[in-house]
Amino acid sequence: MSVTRHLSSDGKELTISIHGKFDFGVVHEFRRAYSSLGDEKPVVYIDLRNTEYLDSSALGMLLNMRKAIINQVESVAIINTNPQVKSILEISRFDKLFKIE
Amino acid sequence: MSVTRHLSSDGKELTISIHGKFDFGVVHEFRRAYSSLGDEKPVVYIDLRNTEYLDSSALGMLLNMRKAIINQVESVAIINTNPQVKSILEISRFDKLFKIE
Amino acid sequence: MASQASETTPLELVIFHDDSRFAHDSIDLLAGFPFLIVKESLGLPATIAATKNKLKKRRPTVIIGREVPSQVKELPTSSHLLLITQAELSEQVLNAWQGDVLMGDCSPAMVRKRLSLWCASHRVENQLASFEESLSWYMQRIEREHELIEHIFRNAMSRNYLDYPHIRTLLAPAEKFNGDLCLVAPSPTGSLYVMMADFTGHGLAPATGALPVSQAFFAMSERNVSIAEMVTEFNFRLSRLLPDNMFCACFLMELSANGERITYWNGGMPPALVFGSDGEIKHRLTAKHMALGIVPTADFESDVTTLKVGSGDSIALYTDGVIELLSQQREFLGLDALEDLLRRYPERERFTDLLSELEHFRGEEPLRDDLSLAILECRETGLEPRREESNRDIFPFHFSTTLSRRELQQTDVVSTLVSALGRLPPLTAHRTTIYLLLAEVFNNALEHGLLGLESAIKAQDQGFETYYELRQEKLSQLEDGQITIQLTYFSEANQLQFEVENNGAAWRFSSEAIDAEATDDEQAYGRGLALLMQLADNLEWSSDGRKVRFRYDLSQLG
Amino acid sequence: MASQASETTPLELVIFHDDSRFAHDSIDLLAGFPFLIVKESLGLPATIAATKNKLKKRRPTVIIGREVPSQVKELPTSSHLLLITQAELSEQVLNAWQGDVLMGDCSPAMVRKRLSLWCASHRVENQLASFEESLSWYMQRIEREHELIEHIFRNAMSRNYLDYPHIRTLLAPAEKFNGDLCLVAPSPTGSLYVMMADFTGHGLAPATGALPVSQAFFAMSERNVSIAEMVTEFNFRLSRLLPDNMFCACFLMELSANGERITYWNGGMPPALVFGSDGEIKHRLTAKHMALGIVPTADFESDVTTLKVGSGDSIALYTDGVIELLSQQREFLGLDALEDLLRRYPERERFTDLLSELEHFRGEEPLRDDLSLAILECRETGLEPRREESNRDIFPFHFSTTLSRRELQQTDVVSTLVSALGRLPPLTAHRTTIYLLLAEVFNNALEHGLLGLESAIKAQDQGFETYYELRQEKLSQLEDGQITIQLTYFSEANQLQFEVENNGAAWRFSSEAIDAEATDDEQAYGRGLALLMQLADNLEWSSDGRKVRFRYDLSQLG
Repeated sequence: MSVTRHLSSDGKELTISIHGKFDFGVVHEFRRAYSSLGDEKPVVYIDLRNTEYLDSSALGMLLNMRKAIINQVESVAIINTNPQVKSILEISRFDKLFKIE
Repeated sequence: MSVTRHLSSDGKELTISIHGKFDFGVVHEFRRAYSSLGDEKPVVYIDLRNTEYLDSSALGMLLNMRKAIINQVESVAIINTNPQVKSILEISRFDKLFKIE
Repeated sequence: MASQASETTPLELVIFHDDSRFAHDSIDLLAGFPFLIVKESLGLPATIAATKNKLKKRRPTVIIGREVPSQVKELPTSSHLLLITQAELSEQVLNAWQGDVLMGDCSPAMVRKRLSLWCASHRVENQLASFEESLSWYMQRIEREHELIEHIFRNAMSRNYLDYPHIRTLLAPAEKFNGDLCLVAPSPTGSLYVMMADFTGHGLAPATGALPVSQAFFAMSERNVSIAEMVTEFNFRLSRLLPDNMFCACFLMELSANGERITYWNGGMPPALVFGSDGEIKHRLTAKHMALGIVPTADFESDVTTLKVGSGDSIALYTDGVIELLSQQREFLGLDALEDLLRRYPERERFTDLLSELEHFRGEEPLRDDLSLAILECRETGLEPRREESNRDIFPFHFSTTLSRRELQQTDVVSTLVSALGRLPPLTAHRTTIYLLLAEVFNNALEHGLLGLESAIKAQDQGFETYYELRQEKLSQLEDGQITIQLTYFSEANQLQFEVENNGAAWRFSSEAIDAEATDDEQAYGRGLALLMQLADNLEWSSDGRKVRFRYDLSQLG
Repeated sequence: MASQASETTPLELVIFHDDSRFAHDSIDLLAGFPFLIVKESLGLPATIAATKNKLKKRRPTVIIGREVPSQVKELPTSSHLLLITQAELSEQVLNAWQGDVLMGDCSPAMVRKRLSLWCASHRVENQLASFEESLSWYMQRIEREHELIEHIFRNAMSRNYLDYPHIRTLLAPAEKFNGDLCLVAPSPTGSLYVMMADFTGHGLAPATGALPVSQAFFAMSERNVSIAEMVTEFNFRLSRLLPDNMFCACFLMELSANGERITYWNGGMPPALVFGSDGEIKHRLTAKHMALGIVPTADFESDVTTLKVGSGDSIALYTDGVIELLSQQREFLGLDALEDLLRRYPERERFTDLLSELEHFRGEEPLRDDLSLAILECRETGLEPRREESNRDIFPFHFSTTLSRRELQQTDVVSTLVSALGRLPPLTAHRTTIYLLLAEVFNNALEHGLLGLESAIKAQDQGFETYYELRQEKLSQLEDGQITIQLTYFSEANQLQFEVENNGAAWRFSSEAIDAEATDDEQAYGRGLALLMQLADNLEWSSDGRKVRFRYDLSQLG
């Protein structure tokens, strides 16, 4: 249960949350979380409020996700990042590809 | 407040509790805790339920206490020891001088 | 009448009489009625005082005299007294006498009639008295209950952040205490939680529910828990706590720190209204869920909705009580009228006008239901994200570990290390970054040095998964090889030095390759090295790429 | 009567009449009374059905006719009907007619009298009806409350360890729910907590108090919190929660794991009774404190009493309800009788006999108060002390730190190190011992090596204090010097190696001295070295006593 997904009932928002460690250990779970998007071109939120640790494979998985879904979604935002995670994402220039909050 | 003392209202039991670390840092507090014993020859309980760490100065302080008060009290017991503390006290042969629970 | 009398026990009478023939005949008559029992039959006392003393409160008493006994004029008011006399009663006596009367010249049927009516009224009065007693007991009890409930609510609310500068509230309980709950709390990341809830039932259910819910709300806000988890927890607590017929309608939302996003869950509450600075109603956030406390956890739907809001937008949260506000003409306010009010007074400064309009609408009509309204401005919250305190206790250290096959296979090395050493004072505030850096070089050493994996695999379709499956497989087959990790903290420089070495295959470090990877913003792998180059100082590879060493400056913000 | 009438609004009458001269005269008469208002005056309906339709429930109605209208016999029973007629009423009519009657031949004074009595009885009935309504509202409310309270108690009790094999309980609530609270929980060290509490007031106060108190009880039991701290916390919670006039009498105790010692706090409860296996009452543990929820935290007295108990002893805890149990002869059971029962049935197997006696004493008399009795045997609890799980994850490591003046002065070195490294898997279960060992050699290095202190000081009167004051002083004046600590874990051997070195004065290690010290059981200093020699393997000093190295075997029980 380290990756959870909620697609809103109108199909317009998909929220994916990662708990604890975000690394290759959740590679399948994470991919499954965005495997069905519905037909509504949802906004996708990656909620990192409960992510304490992440490594570069997490960055890779985020990019893979973006590549895989970018044409089927409205946008992708990474939300609820703690200050350290936020600065890591910015150093990785993820702010060019994702909206980061 | 790392050493607390309770003398029962009938003066027959004195309970001294040490919270956290039991070492020379509480030497004054500990001595104060047994400085007045009343006239009732109380049983003295040293309650170590909240003592996570102790060092050999704690052992010294216990012996000093015993020497100082043994004639004015009924007995001295060391109570609520966790398994590690208990084995330390036993290795130090404190079980010959104190009742240890 | 006989059948009526048999339903109740006969009335016990005390009789005072003047010992006349008329009196004895009357007594005989009374004794003959099945609904009466003559309990005592006494002579008339000589004085008023004596008569008064013998009269007991609410004891049915009959006074019989051929003439009207002189006492009756001054006897106390009581409908429990009946006067039977043969004499004509003067107007004066009739006005003065507070009890019932029965004239001696009545027919036996009429006597029976009068007596049975008198008995009935006597019974009603007794019942009234006992009801009065019960009622006052219940009312005292309810009063005590109110006190208790007030206490509880006061406690539950003590941490409430209603002083948040960008929220305006009207919280008007219908009774002494409130069945509504309006809670506000900041999160550690700078977002804001707002909850508007409405418990069914009177004082007790809200009171017992409010305590655990508000405690959970404030505790979870501090831990930055998601809206979905919060409502799930509330529902769990309330399902256990509240009987089946009680529940709690709830609107729970989080406003992101930048003020641009609302995440909400609405269970059984009227639609929250998002409106622009011009008063335009932009969204009606209607309930998609049942109220809290009804659905068992297994069936509970915690899914939330997220909404972009514009700068200048506001959101109005409110309970039923607002739109069901009654006017003096006994008309409901209604949703349309509320929207109209928001359209007319969208500005922060006009909130008081809006309240006056509600006040005016209600007129003198009392509040039927608790009424709560909160208007939150959707703007940057201005709440400082909480940073972990950076403890600059000086503590130089060197840590090294050499991990062999078994350890590499069985232990989650990076987590274990970071969660232990992360407690040493200089590192606490940098745990996340230290984890990232250590994971990067450790995984490099393991995957490339010992397991001989090629990053290029990741570039294939499904490459990530393939890569990590391969990693798993190769790791379990690893025969030998070791990785040495050394972490050294230099307190003067406030730098943490990482040194990771493996005894596996050589690895060619090419800074051009890294540059190339790093400039391709969308390449999914190789980002770790790029990050390393940006975060690390003095990065150097040696031993044919088997050993890497760099420093990380802890003076930068955690 | 006039004054009475002015106190209440006049009664509005509806009149049905036969349009006779008598009727009109009567109406005029009625209209003249200030306590009556003729609201409607209607002709007599032609049929019974029509009459019935026009009669409204509880509306005072007068029927006037020169003759008795044929309808009256079949009109519904109602004391709200008054018949005024000039005709003689037959016995048959009088028996059938359920309302009041007024004969046409009465004097005006008598008419006034009858009418005012009729009005009064009408008012009483109306009041009765409205009281009845209120009562049923309150009763429904109370019933809902009961449901809620039951729920809450069921939740509060769900973790209760009433199945503990050496306790027998009788928990008999007087009403559907219980104002008593009997809680049992094991502690992690194998001792047992028992709480017997009795809330004042009815359902609500216990219910709202029971939830937080029982939650705190179970949570604190798990953390092995002392009785004194527990009651302080309970009192804090209840003081905030309960209004001033409500409180909670409480007996809280802990039975030590070996079953030989009871620690208790009694606030406002009847004396708990310690009795031997022969039934002899050995101790009466009377209340020394006020009940919980009364005294503010600052004035709260948390002092507990400790008591030695013998093997075979038992302790009886109970609430007021037991000794205030009423017999059918309406006599209290009393403390003496309870003691007598314990004397007669001290054995575990006779508990049911004891209960039968109580049952027999009470007979058919209903319970007036909740009644709770628990008898706990004072014997080894048999509860396993919880050991920290010894995690044998393999994790070889080497940690070293070199501490100079500033670090030595500012940091609590040993605590900081042990709390960080103590989280590495192999060390977790051994934190306390590791602390002791490291503290010993670190303090040796600091005090003897760098600060030049002599242990002999400790042997003086007040030597300990002097020594540590000196230590403090010298440490703050330290100009240079450093201590290096190295901790190395060897996973194969499961041993932790300590190595501590200082660059200060030489120190002569004399094993004879240590032996001498160690054999003097009562010497207050030097014990550390003796302990070290017993716990450590391969203990060796080098560099003129400036360096010590030893290993500690983690395979022994933590």
